[in-house]
Amino acid sequence: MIVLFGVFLLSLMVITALAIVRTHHLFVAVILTGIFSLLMAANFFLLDAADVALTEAAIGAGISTVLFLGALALTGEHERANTSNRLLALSVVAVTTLLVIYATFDKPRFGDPLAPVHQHVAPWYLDKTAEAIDIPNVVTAVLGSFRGYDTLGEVFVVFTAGIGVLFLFGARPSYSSGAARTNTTDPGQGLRHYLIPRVVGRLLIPFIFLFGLYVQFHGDYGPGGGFQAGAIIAAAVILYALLEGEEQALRVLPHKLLIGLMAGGALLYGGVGVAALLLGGNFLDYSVLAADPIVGQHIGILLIEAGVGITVTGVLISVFHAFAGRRRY
Amino acid sequence: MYYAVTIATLITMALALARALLGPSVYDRVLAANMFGTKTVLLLSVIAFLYGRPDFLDLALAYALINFIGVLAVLEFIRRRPGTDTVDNGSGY
Amino acid sequence: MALLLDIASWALLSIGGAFVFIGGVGALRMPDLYTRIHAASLTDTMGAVLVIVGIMLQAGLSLAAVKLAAILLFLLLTSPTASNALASAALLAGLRPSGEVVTDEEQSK
Amino acid sequence: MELLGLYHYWVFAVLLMIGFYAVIAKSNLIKKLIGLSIFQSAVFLLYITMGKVEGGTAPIIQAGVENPVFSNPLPQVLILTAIVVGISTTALGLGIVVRIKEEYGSIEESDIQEIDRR
Repeated sequence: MIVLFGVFLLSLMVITALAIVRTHHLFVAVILTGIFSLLMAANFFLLDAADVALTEAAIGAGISTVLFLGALALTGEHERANTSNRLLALSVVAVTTLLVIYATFDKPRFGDPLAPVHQHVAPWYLDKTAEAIDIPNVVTAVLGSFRGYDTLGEVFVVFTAGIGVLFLFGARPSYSSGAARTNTTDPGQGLRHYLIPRVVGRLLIPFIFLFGLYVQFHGDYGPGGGFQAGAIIAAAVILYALLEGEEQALRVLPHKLLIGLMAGGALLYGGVGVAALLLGGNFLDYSVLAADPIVGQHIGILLIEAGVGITVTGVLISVFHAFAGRRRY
Repeated sequence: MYYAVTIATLITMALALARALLGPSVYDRVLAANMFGTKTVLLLSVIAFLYGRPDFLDLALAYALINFIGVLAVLEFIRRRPGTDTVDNGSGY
Repeated sequence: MALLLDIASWALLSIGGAFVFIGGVGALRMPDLYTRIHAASLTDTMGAVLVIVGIMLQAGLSLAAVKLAAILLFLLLTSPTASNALASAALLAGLRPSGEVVTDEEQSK
Repeated sequence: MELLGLYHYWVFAVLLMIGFYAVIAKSNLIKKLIGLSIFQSAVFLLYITMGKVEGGTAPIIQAGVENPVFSNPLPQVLILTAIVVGISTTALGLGIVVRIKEEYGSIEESDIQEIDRR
């Protein structure tokens, strides 16, 4: 029965994706992308990937819509109908689709426990987590400890992307010069004139922060961790910026601090690795951080998850300010 | 009975999606997206119990808290943009 | 007692499911934006309350019930706010209800 | 049921190609990025689908459950990080598009090529 629910949701996803590609109104496409992301998260949940679903929820519900809208505000929202080589593209796509579908017939059936994927390292991770790391969430254990290098790389990619956006736009928003601003439609003002959303939003922000911290520190026991928490906390700050205006948000969390967060989180992650090295272990081998190897693992995972959360928060907020603070040329 | 609620929610999601595709105004689409969000919250909470893993309610909680931001961002975007063509006349659809 | 709780929660769940479905149909079939908002908020408030309270009765006194209560609280805060903000934005942007509304003054003329 | 066993992969194929179509056929750069993110989501779906085990549950160990069956945690770890990396790189792409708009005055690929040829 649950498989059928999944099938239904997947069919809705295909319809949504077709609509996204067909519409020429980019604003509509962005709203539909939000729906697509909701469907994706529900599907991940049905496929037993609670952590992934939480990540998709944290990113897709707010931040990705906000970023796309920020870009649309700066570029324009209508796509020109362009049919120059549509037929060629359609035929390429049709042939490739058939090839990929043909290839799927060799794949193991959905949910097959004997599929090759489940034979190699995964059983080892599932067995050893309780013994070597002793936290209930195997995903966090693999993410933080078994595949710590991998995650370090991903954190640096996020950091680099954030730095890249700042390089493209300049670190300072263009409205911070303090030019004459009297009209209410000025970008820096936010939704100050909508009273009800403002009151409710302000009520909600502390709870979002609290929930973000819960996700950060509960990641060892349930779905959660630094990536999700970073996105949720960034969403809280973005909500604040939407309600009170970007300038007020920048006053609370200035640019220098955000850049410090971006670099600091990545450095904290790398620093834990170096500390393990100095204490006589391998790079990112947390067992040497305390007398008891399991306690060492716990400390290591706590620190690197904090590093991940800090970097992701810093990058997402900086990117938001970079888009929101730019004037349309 | 969880199954019945899940099916009702799924059908409602399909109806909301239809509204999002039909438009006709931007606001209809935003309304549909918001409705889709609350339906997802219900779906996730019901399925968490259907699976017998109530600790996964965190997901539904995340959506309940964060979904709001998308709607506000859209309103802010509409307020800021230069033209006032609020009715997109279902262009493309 | 357990049976009574079960019956109550099943009743709440099925009525909630019905509300959700009816609201969905309304959001699709109603003639203009404002009536659609009306139908959609039915699913967002009444449907959500009934379904979540129904699940809460199944969860009993546990952490899950507390989380469900939090979900319910946040849904009840955010979704009417979103509907209100949406309607006011649409009205300010000049989208008028489609029905012919005759005010009292016009009628008396 | 035999047919349903591959349905997830077919949806993956179709979504992948919908995204691919947007990238190759659409001239608008933002539309291309949206297509790219659909493409990306399709790949996420493939990984997570492969990780699912029939009758399994999410790989979070519960106290007091005997012989639990868990889905594969490894694809989940890879995709979890990939989602956050995906939004960061999409943001970078959007940044480049905004700069292109500022320099060229257009985000349609055909216009940009026209200007470059001059």
